[in-house]
Amino acid sequence: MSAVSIQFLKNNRKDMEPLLNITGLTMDFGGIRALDNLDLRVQQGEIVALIGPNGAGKTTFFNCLTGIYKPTAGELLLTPPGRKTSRLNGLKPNRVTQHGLARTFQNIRLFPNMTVLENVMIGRHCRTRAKVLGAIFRNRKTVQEEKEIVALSLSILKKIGLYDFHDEFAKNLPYGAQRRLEIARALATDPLLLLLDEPAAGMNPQETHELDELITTIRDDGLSILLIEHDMKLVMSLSDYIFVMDYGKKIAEGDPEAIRNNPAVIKAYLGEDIDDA
Amino acid sequence: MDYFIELFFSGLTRGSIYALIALGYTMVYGIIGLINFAHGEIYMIGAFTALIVSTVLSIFGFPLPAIIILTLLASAIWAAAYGYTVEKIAYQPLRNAPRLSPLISAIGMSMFLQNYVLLAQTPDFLPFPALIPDFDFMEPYAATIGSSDLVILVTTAVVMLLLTWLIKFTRTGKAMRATAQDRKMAMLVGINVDNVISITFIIGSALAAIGGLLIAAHIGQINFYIGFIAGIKAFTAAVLGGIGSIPGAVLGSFILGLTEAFATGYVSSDYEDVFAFSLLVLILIFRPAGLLGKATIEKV
Amino acid sequence: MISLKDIQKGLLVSLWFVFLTFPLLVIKVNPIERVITWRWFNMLWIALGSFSCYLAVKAYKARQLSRQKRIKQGVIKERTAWSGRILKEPGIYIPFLIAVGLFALVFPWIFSTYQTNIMVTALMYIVLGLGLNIVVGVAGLLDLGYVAFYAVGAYSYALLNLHFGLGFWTVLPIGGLLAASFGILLGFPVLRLRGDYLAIVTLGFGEIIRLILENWNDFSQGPSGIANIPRPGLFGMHLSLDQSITYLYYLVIGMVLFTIFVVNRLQNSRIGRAWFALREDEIACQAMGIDKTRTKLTAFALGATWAGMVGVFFAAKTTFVNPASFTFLESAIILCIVVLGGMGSIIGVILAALILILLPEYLRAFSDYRMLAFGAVLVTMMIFRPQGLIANVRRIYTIPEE
Amino acid sequence: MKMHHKLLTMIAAAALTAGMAAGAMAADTIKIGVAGAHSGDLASYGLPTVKAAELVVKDINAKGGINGAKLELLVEDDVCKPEVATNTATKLVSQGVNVVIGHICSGATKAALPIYRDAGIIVMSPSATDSSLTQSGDYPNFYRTIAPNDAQARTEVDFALNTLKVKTIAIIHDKGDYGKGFAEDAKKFIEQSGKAKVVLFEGITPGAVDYSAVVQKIKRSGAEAVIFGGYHPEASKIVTQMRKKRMTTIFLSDDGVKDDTFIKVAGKYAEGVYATGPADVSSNPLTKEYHDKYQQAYGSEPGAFFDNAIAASLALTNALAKAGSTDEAAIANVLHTEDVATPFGSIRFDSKGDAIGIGFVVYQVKDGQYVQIQ
Repeated sequence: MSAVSIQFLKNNRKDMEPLLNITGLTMDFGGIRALDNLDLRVQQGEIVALIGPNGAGKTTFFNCLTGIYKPTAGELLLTPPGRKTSRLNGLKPNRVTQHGLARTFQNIRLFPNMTVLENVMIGRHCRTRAKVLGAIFRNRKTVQEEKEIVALSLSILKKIGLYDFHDEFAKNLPYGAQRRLEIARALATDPLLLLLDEPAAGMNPQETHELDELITTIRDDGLSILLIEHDMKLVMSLSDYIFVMDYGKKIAEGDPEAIRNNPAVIKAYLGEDIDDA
Repeated sequence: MDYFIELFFSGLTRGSIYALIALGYTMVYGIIGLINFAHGEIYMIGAFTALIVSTVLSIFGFPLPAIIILTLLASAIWAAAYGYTVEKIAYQPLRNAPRLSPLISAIGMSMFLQNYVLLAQTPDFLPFPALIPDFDFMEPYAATIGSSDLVILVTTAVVMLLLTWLIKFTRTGKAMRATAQDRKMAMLVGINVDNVISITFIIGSALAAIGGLLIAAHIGQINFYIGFIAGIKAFTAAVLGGIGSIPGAVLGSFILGLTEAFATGYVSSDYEDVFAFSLLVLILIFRPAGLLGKATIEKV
Repeated sequence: MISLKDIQKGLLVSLWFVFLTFPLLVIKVNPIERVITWRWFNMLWIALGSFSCYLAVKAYKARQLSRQKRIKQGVIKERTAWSGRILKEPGIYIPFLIAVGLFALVFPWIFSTYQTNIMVTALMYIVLGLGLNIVVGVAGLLDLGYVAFYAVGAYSYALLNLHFGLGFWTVLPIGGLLAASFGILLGFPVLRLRGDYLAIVTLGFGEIIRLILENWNDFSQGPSGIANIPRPGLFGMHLSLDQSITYLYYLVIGMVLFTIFVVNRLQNSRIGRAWFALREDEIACQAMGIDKTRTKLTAFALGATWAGMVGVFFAAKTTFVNPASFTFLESAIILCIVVLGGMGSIIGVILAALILILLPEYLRAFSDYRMLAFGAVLVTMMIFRPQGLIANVRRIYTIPEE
Repeated sequence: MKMHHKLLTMIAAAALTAGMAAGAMAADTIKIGVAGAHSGDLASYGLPTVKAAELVVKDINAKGGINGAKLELLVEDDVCKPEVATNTATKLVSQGVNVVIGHICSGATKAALPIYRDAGIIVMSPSATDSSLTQSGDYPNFYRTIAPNDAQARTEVDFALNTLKVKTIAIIHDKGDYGKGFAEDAKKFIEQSGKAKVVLFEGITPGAVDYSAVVQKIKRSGAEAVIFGGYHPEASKIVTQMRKKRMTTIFLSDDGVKDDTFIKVAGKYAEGVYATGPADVSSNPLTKEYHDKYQQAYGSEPGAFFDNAIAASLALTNALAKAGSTDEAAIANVLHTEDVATPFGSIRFDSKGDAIGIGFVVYQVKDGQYVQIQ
């Protein structure tokens, strides 16, 4: 995306119908308020980062958003371009994924004893139809569908750079490749919005650089991305917009420039490697 | 009213036995999250050891008080030894395995121990010596509550108090609670988690053995199979009260014992076990955390 | 490899076991006659047995360790299991399959009716194992009440035949469907439970079914059971015992083939992948858009269907059903087959069923030790070889040329 | 050979009875199958029968066999499980047995009988008491040397109504096939007689930790007598709990309780308990003879159903000898028409296969012993 259109987006953030619009999201765990009245928006085609110190509630936020936790209060609205708005609150995780949100996990959750290709093929599950009888009788429709699943999954693997490993068990991949495989698996669900939970964690600088490029490519394909990340360099270079959380509350939002200079953010991080960025 | 009171005591007796077994389930579950399927077998082994020891002692002509004390000690020691060994062999190697592996291992252990006793001893019911005499002072109440019922109730109460003291106030108890809360954290602060787990198994098994001894003396007969049903009932009780919670196990046991007694008394005992199993299924479906347990949220 | 320290420790271990087993194995009392039998030989056996077991385990572990070290250092490559290698070699397994097929075909003509009858039992357990394998092995749902569905199938044939005179072929699908409905009925509320709770609930359910059959006389004729259930007929011909067992044998062989075919296709389908994924990681599965409850329910119901159909076979083979045939132990035996064979592995399950059912039959002298061995198998497999005798081999997809 | 034979039968698809198989048997041995629980938790009910058959066969073979043919025992275990019993029966049939002593449990017997029936083999059980085995008419090849449940229930109910003259009866059973069958028959007879009321009919769970609730219930029902269907372990638990609660309710039970173990286990609480059982045969010379032989061979007292098994072995071998062949009809004819001396005295079999002359009498525990009172 060109610099001009990004500028346009930034100027018009408030006016456009956002892809994802979250208002008043609150989550209580037996008396402890993990998320407190959170508002957050993601526009179509944006890379949005969610940052904050450890324990700020970022992953909890993802879990609420993807239906793994049931939020105590709040509205989660998804408006795909040119289509009706749908509410995501209270939906089961699989329904959320069907609506077009796909995620990765902070502590990698691949299917370790399945091959790389199969891991990606699982991502196609919610976009395919074959039932038990189809599986037993292998009618033409099922066979065709199965072929398409394999082809599409392989093409995703190619894009992500894991094609050569497609017959390996997921557990045998190196760490960085596992993280990429999680992204590939999420992409296979045809998402509108990709939720990445610390994708660069544990990666070396080379891998992080490749990840940066990968995420940009994905965005250029028309997906929006919401990203939790601790690597400030990556966040600053990638993001169009940043939200900062601390103790379950949003403490700041803005473009990378604004966040870099926000005193509240600096205070929250206590001068933690913000200067590196 | 008399009938009600009679049934009430009958329920209490049952409940006490369930409680002694249920504690073992709940303690182990609290600490390593495992349904120790073989626990009912430990109870059975406790009863068998008691039978063997007391018969040998009485053949050798020991006086009754000595027999009682030695039998109690022996059955608790051996049951604890079995509990400890079972944990070391069947569960410890599986500490980091998928959740179902130790459960399958436990089922295997249960089958193994049952058949071990069957083969080593006998499949038939064996009469258990009358270790609990009929007290004279109980005579006026004999129609309502028997001497053995009284002994069971009192022993259970004493054991519960001791256990509460142990868990609340001793170092071991604190280590157990810490391990139950967060095993990794406990390890970090220098608690020897393996030891704590072993101690849990030892205590749970000894309690089950006391239960086994009491029930055998009360009902008068045992065989290798008594552990299975009693074990499942006690497990039901533990789940009812909230598995992992010690007061929960006791509460659940008394509720189960009393409902069984009243259901038999006022309805029918034909479906006694169906009733217990249905209760188990229903609690797990509608309130898996039980009465006193806390709902846990899986970390993602 | 075995150091002096190991031997010392081994001695301690054997001493511990001598102590442990002392009251139960050495002393045998008869409280009625007041007689004590001392069996000191048992003590000796235990001492020797536990000592050598300890050393064997020690040696095994040491070997594993050095092997892993060498794999890490890159000295040797991780070995694929022999079974996996054979399965990859069509030159080996195709002739083997043909041989097995031929053998199965002529079996009843070579061996006596009794052998055939035993084989029918073993084959039924293969089908049961494969059915439970869908539930436990593939989808990772520990079902301890599998026998309940088996009972549903058996009793549906017994009762439908008794009251309405329905024949084997009519009831076979009905039994399957009835069992499936029971599966769905039970599965719907319980499948959202965590794995170990699910195991206990299914165990409870299995017992409930058995107890109802035992108590509800008007419905099931109670513990005295239902007798005179007809064997499957062949176009209305009257078959002698030999013939009808031979006939049943071929029917069950057909059933086994059908099951293998279906299970194999299911495993390599969209649904099958979802089951495997569910076993691996439920949360990730849901995040990938898989409906957890529905997918589990499918597995559960399919497993139940197979149990139901084998139940019909059971009633037809035994010609008599009573609740005593459907105890928890039966579920445990089927579970044992799946665990020994290898979760999710079709060939493994077949092999395990043959071993576990045929071996005790031919080693009658040891039949007392059967259940003891089953228990030991469960524990040992979990500790030393959780993947089973023959680990499940993941399918390799052929890549379409673009 | 075997293959050829099988092909033939298959193609012919005509009813080739196993009489042919029997005819093909070598004439110098007669094979007697012994089937029952020989391992597992019910082995103690099945093993005495094996011993009994061995003793009888040893004697006959020592005297030169039957009509010149030696007897051979084929012992097969069915663990009292129906599904195993069919395998056992098939094995015995395919080994060409001529007659079978067994099975032990009613369920297993029911499952195995059709296989023997189709093969034309006569089966005689020393212990299967299920009434329908003989009365349903389904198994013309079945005989037994024990009285059926309903005969026992009849004896018990008659005694309770006519001798004890009780008006209210509680019936308790252990939910097993034996106990429940007996209890149901008893209930039926009491209701038919109209002389007394069944105030409680209930099953208990064997192996439960406590029976006091059900005991209280018996007490409240105001029953003058309890009829219990089941085995002695549960009976002694219930009697003990009743007496400990100072209840003096009359306790009647079945053959499963008429066992010295019951008295030893229940001790003083067993006093006064009634139980039905086969007539006391200890004075019968045959009984003495075989008990002595057993004592000599194994150094202990024989176990459950030993006398019945001796009777079955004697009756069958006698029939084989008198029939002069192993043909089913010939053996059956002898069984129905000729008396044979057994520990129970002279018996023969009625048209249904029940032994005439083996009935039940009532015993009572007096001074630590079962004493026949009727």
